Amino acid sequence: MSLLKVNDLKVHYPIRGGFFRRVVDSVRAVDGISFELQPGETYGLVGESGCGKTTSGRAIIGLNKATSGEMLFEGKDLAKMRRAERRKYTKDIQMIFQDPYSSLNGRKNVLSIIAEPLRNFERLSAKEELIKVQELVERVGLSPESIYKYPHQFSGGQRQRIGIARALALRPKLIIADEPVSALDVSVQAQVLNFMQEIQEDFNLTYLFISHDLGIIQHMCDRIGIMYRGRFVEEGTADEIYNNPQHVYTKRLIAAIPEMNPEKRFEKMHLRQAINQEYQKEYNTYFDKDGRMFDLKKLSDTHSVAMQ
Amino acid sequence: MKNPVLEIKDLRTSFSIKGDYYAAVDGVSLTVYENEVVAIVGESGCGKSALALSIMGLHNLKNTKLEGQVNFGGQNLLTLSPSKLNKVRGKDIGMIFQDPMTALNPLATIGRQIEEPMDYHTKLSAAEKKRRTLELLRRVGIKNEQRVYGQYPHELSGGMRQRVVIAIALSCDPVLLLADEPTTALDVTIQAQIMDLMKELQNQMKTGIILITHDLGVVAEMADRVVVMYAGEVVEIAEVQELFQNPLHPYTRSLLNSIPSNLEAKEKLHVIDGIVPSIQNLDRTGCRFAPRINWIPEQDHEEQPEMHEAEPNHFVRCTCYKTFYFPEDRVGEREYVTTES
Amino acid sequence: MATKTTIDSKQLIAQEKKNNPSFAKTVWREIIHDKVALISLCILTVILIVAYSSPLFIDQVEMKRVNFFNNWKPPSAENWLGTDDGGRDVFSLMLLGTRNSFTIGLLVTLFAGSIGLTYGLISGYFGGVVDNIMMRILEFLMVLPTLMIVIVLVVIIPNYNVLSFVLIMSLLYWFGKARLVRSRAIQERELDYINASRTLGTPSWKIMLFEMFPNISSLVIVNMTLTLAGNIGLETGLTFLGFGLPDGTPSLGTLIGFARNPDLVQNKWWVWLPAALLILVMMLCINYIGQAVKRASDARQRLA
Amino acid sequence: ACSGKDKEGSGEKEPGKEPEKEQEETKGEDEEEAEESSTNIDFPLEVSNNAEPIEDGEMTVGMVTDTPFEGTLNRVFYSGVYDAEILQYFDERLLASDGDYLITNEGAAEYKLSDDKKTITIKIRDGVNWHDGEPVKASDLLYAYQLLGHPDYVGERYTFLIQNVEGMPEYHAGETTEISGITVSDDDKEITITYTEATPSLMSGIWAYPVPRHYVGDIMTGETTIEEIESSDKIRMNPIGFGPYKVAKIVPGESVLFERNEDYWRGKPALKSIVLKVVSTATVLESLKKGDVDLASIPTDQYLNAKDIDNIEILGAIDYAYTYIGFKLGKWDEEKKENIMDPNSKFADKRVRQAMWYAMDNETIGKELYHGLRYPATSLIIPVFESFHDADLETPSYDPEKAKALLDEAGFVDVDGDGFREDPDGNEFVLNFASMSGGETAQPIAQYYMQNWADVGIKVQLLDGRLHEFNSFYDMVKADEPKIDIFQGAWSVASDPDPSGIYGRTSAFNYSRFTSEKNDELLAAGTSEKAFDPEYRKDIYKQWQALMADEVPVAPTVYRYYLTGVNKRVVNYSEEPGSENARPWKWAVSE
Amino acid sequence: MLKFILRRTLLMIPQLILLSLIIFVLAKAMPGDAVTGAFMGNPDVTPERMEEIREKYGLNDPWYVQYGRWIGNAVTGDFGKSYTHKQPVTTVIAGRLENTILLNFFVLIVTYIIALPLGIIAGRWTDSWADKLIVTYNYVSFATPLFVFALLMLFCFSFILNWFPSGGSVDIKIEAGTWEYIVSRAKHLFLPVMSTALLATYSTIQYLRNDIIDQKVKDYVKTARAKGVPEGKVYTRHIFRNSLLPIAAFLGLEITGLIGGSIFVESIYSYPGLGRLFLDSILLRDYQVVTAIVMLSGIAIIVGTMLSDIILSIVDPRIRIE
Ligand SMILES: Nc1ncnc2c1ncn2[C@@H]1O[C@H](COP(=O)(O)OP(=O)(O)OP(=O)(O)O)[C@@H](O)[C@H]1O
Ligand SMILES: Nc1ncnc2c1ncn2[C@@H]1O[C@H](COP(=O)(O)OP(=O)(O)OP(=O)(O)O)[C@@H](O)[C@H]1O
Ligand SMILES: [Mg+2]
Ligand SMILES: [Mg+2]
Repeated sequence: MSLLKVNDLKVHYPIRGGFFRRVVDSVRAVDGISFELQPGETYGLVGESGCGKTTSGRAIIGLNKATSGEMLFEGKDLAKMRRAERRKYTKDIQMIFQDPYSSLNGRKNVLSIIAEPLRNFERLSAKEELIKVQELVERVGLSPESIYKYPHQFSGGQRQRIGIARALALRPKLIIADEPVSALDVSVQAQVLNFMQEIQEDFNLTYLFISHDLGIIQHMCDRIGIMYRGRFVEEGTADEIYNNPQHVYTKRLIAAIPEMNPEKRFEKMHLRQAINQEYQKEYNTYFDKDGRMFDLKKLSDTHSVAMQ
Repeated sequence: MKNPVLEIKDLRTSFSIKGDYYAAVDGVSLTVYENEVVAIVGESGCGKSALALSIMGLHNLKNTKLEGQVNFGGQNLLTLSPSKLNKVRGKDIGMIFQDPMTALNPLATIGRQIEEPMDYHTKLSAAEKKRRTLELLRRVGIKNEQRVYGQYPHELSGGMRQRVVIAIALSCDPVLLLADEPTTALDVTIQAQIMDLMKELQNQMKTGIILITHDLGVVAEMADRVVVMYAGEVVEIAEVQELFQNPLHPYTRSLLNSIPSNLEAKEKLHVIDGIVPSIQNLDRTGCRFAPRINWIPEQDHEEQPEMHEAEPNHFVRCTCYKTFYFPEDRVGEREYVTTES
Repeated sequence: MATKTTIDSKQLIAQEKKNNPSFAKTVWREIIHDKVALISLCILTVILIVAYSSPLFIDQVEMKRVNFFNNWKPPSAENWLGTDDGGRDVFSLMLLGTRNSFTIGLLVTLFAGSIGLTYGLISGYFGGVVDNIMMRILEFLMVLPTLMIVIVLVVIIPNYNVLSFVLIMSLLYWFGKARLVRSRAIQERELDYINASRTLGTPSWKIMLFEMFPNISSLVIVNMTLTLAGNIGLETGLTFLGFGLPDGTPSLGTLIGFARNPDLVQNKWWVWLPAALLILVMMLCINYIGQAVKRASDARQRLA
Repeated sequence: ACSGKDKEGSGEKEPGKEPEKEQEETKGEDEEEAEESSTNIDFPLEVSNNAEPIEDGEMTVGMVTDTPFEGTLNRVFYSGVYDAEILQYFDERLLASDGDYLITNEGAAEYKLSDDKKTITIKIRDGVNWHDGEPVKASDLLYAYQLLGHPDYVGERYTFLIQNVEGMPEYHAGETTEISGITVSDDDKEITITYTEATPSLMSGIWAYPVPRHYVGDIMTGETTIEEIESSDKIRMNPIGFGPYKVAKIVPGESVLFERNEDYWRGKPALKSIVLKVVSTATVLESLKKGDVDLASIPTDQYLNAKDIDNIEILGAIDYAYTYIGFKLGKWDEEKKENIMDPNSKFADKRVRQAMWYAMDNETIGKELYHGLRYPATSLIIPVFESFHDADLETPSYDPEKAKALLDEAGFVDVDGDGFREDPDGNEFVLNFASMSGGETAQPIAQYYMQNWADVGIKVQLLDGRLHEFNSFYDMVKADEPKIDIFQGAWSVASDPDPSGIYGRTSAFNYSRFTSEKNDELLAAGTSEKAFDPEYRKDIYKQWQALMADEVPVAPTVYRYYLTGVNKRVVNYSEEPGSENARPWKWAVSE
Repeated sequence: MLKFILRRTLLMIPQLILLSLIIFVLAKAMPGDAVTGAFMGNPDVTPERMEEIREKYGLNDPWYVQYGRWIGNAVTGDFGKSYTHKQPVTTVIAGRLENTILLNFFVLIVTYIIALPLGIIAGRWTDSWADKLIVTYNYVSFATPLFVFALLMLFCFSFILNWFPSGGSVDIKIEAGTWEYIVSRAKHLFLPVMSTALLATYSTIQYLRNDIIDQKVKDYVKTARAKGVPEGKVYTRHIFRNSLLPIAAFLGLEITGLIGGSIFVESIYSYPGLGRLFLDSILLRDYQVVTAIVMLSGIAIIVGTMLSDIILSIVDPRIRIE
């Protein structure tokens, strides 16, 4: 059974306007996406800025209300749960945030930051709590005295590890990582990515990995969903997506990855131009007359694409 | 060899922190030639922006000390009077900033902002300025330029705004363009567009470009020559091909190895130990990268690291590059990381 | 710089604890580094200590005693600041008045501050409909002509005394604060540490109190210090209009209120001028301290 | 507040006694009284400048107030003091009055009283014309009565003397449109008014202000309504009268420009124009000093500074007011509409009241706090009423020992040794004292009295620990708020000495709720037909004053002076009631 | 835009109704009523007569009946009749309103004339002696009670120097409409306006200074410098413009403050305006007037805020009102 099954999830933000500030329209931030996460895998969600990646993640963890659709976590629909009920699943789903600077409360020391979930869910004595936090801190590779430091005393990578330690405190099954490294320098980025892979094995975690950097997604993920304007345009294994992209948008995205070989840079530029032309010419194959994506069509067991 | 446009000699930019001055740019020498794209790469905090702002004279002189020379058009920009400097800025040197969201005045129309440099550097009539502005807009790939001319920044998307910023920089036909992370704040696809645009413009206009970035991908796509900076110093300079094929300095090599797209999926990425020291905590003696490759014996470093021309036109600082290796077993080993900050 | 270490944790922990100055300590450091603020702090402390300890050396019953043979005496060795219309010692009145006025200012600041804070936090934290409704209410309240309503209330309140004065003022002077806090809370709400707490299952009230509040506390403290300065002078104007504190309650306002009478302004300066100057000095002191506090809360501006 | 600022004489003084809002407006006095009083300051009543007045002089008079005047410039409708002050320049009473505020035949009309003293006939002289040239008619006076008694009239001047006119109650109830007691002669110059009851109050209080019906419009014919008149520009912006000056221009709320009425019946007024303008209490002295205003009243608290101003002369007179301490002795019975004494009152023993009076040091208050501008009061009929005020009345004066003795005698002694006396049953004796706020001196005075009482062992505390605002103070006093034991009030007194309005059995304003047979008797006698004889009336009031001094339902505290600063260039100006120079038409300036 | 104004105006109605309800209830709750206020204890006005008058005024009805009557009339623009002035409230107020508006209008203008340059100077040359001076002035002006200051101004400029009249709004002897009339009005306005304005600059200077300091370090300023814009122009063309905008948004608040402030100066300078009328009406319990004035202030504030929003939306392209 899949750990999480998202079915036709929609999140619309209302736009108010007019005379009495009624809802006149809505931003279809997420407009009907479906995917499944198998235990232990890493699922990547890519797309350009504003395509609804964050919103999807936030809907799953409950920071946003889903407008419609199902989110079956171990078979139970998160969307339909009441607040109290949902709280039980808080332990199982955790999140790593994008900005290591704003995601830690600067007024609290590491101990209270990491202990926060423990205090919410487990009644531990101060001593037990300290031991547990210290274990976690060690696990994420920080020195024990760090627990009395404050976030501003850490580098971005270290902060991100503190965030991860906090997410791990309740031993979750699913971690939603929303652009966990995009605010970090390359070298630090590597540190965090490596570390995420390590703990995935140790804790048997499932990741929903959100990023706009295809390089990182490719490096981290087993399966990938490409999002565009709130919908999926293509879904498949990393290999399928990178080596055999079907949708013109996917192609465009992949072509946008900077070429690391300086000799090939003009080739790459021409490739981009070609894809752009294709995008223009064959627009109708990929989008309907309202400019919306078609529904996903299966190409193989793992690979589907939104085409007519 | 082509003509040099800009010559930086031993530039040292120091900031005053609690009364003491600390150099953020520490003795950088660099020449930019006509029609050449020089990329400056390095991790956050290594002094790239400080360097760019020093060239433009945009530091707040109350807490900044500038030493060395920045020669441009026969003048040392560092010693120029403000009014003379203003003649250069915006006319001969254009600058492109990182964040297009904040780099534009939110309360002025796009047209106004592009025309402004022309007010000070040309004697064009209003109509001519407008004509030129529209042309610039077209040139940076904005199609409905008439409309954009009268719009305000918030009405444009990030990519469009960055195009506008480029148009401003180009408005007086500069000889040199300074681009400080022009694509960092943008989406991948937009980044690609902007890169392509800059390449195209560079081809057309033959300006020299200093491209500051921390993204090696961008470097590979854009640069002719690459300057790698670490902790305020230049550690390596080479032609772009040479650098990617034959990186010498341990820092450059580590950097290249930590990029995911350079590796096979799920392979461990290389991690550079520690963090970039802040300018106050920086140990300014010996090889500055030494603390982060502490498995390399001390004697492999120079006491006073200097630039060596290891290959023709390929310069590298410190001798440690000669014996540097990646310790295979290091990956995955657990250790405590402490910071003195 | 990374170093592999085996650590003497206790020592390091102790050191860490020391290394991390609390907001109070940062403020202290800021003040020490700003001469004006330091002097201000000293002056204010002296004034307050003297004022608050004054009941120890002033016999209040004796002091309030009216003696018409001794009225309007100019400053002398006996009455440092002369006497008022009832022959009472202006200096003692001023000390007690400072005590009352400062207490009132402080209480109003605290009460109004807490109301505004709570309102703003709730509105900002929940956002959406809650925020919408609360803001509509606030907008309405901001439309009230406060001074006029205060005057009407003063007339109505049957048992008008210092406490009711403080309450009236507190009830009518929190709107601005609520708005300020709310706008910050809305910004703060978007930050991930709040989201993090929510995903960690922390209840809303806890998030507001223990996560959001500490982060906007410096804003609140800065704002409160600055309003404190204003609130000390709060009753002066009302006293002038005849709606100040009940007669017989010494306050700086009552003393300055003597300045209503032009004769006193010109010829009996000792009754009102010292009080006016004292208010000025206290307000300046608080303001300068406030500036230091403000700098402490904003790392960019810090001197220390 | 008090409306005693008319210079035209007592008759123009509005009938009415009002509680004073202690806001420092001090007024009038009589020379004779000044001598008798325990104060040593002596003010002239008349300016000393005897120089020849200049033709066509101009004068500026200051109205000292922090409040803009309301500008309802009609005798029937106005309510503010300052409107009354404006009115006196252009509007007059038909009957003049003398120093005793009694009507005389020197005015614009003459009167005759019938033998039964119930009918008065008023005949208007020839040549008395409204400012628009129309003659003043008897029917104009009738019109005033028609307005005052009209069912739609909601002003305060539908008073006892008006109600007392025959047929007035019927008219007021709207039953008829005729007032049977008033008839107008054919030539419209003579009016006869018949009263239901004869009362000597008539001699001072009769309404003799005509209203220019032709100008403001007639309500009887439906030409206009009371409401329209009240808000019409004809009484607000361009009012007319038949007084010495005409209103030339009004800047609402702040100033009025008067021009000489060449057609004034007494002759040509001396000044070409008068400017009357509002001057705030804060600026009055400076304005006088600078010569900005030639004439203005001086707030008591600025007296010492006023003394030093060279270019002015200070005139002073005793004010029509007194302050008092009232003792709550009973309750107002709403059913019976009369006052009922409570035998269990804390002050049932009059010795306690007397003792409290003895304990009060009014002398010091007057001398030290008011620089002698106030002095201890003795009787409830103030010295302004020369003939009725009993100057020889023996009343308690400051004597703490006497007070203690009286208290001891009454059985109030300190049994528990806390320094305060207990009542004869040994219970704690604490009095709640209500006093009004307003004015800087209110608080120290209240405090001082409490000290005085404490000195003789009576524990008094302020009601609610503070002073009360005017309205709530009187609300509580009027409602016999049980918490109140004693209160400090003030009465502003009108031109009629009759005290029954504030001390009578059926008077709601008898706040101390004191009643006695003797009191009823005396008060009735004071207004009986017999009392038209001044000697009789004087004797009755002497007895009454003695009664009150003995019973002490209220203890009068101080009488006051009010001061007027007059520029030394002013001539022919007097504060003396009834005097020729008290009339604005005589005022002039020299140089 | 029109729609916006319409919407705001409609929103104003419930606000005003609520405000009127509150103020009406409060006014009613004051001890005493118009009758006690006017005839309090005049012994010639018997209690029966007072009852009669109360009945005529309708003061004996329950408050909600009175309120209903009042609001019913208010909708038609009839705010009832003042008890003390014996005139329609609208007439009473209209007379004073002109004065108060004139006073506050000039106060507003002078405040800005003083505050804007000072704020700009302080913001541009932070930490210079000029800045320190301005900041000190700002604190002092914040700390000085208006009435004390107004009195001192009066002493200096009217009494000692004799430059300005000490009270009133115009010299009565001067014909309306002439040049002298205008001069006279100006002279009479000068002191009240200056004393209010000099102290009212506080918030504007404070805001402007802080905002300029903030704007200085913004990226777009760097862009401007990089364009070669001379330093002076960087300030005038970019920073000041952007900092001055939000000042417009303070208009509404500024108005609130002024309404309070005019009570003080009006009484010190014997200037017949609304503030004084309000106080007097409270003392006399002329609650028709009290209510109307509070309502008017409420409207002024609402309109002020609306105006701010509109101005802001015109000058700030980021805020657009459809
Ligand atoms: N609170 C909100 N109210 C209205 N619209 C919103 C809100 N949050 C997000 N949106 C809109 O929803 C869309 C999807 O936003 P989302 O943040 O999910 O994108 P994203 O893919 O995460 O982008 P990025 O890469 O920039 O983080 C965007 O168009 C955004 O403008
Ligand atoms: N005004 C300043 N005052 C003090 N220190 C400064 C100032 N500006 C920069 N620094 C310091 O100088 C160093 C170099 O900064 P710089 O902005 O040049 O880095 P960068 O390489 O551009 O980094 P990034 O990639 O983050 O833009 C940093 O350590 C920074 O903290
Ligand atoms: Mg996102
Ligand atoms: Mg940078």
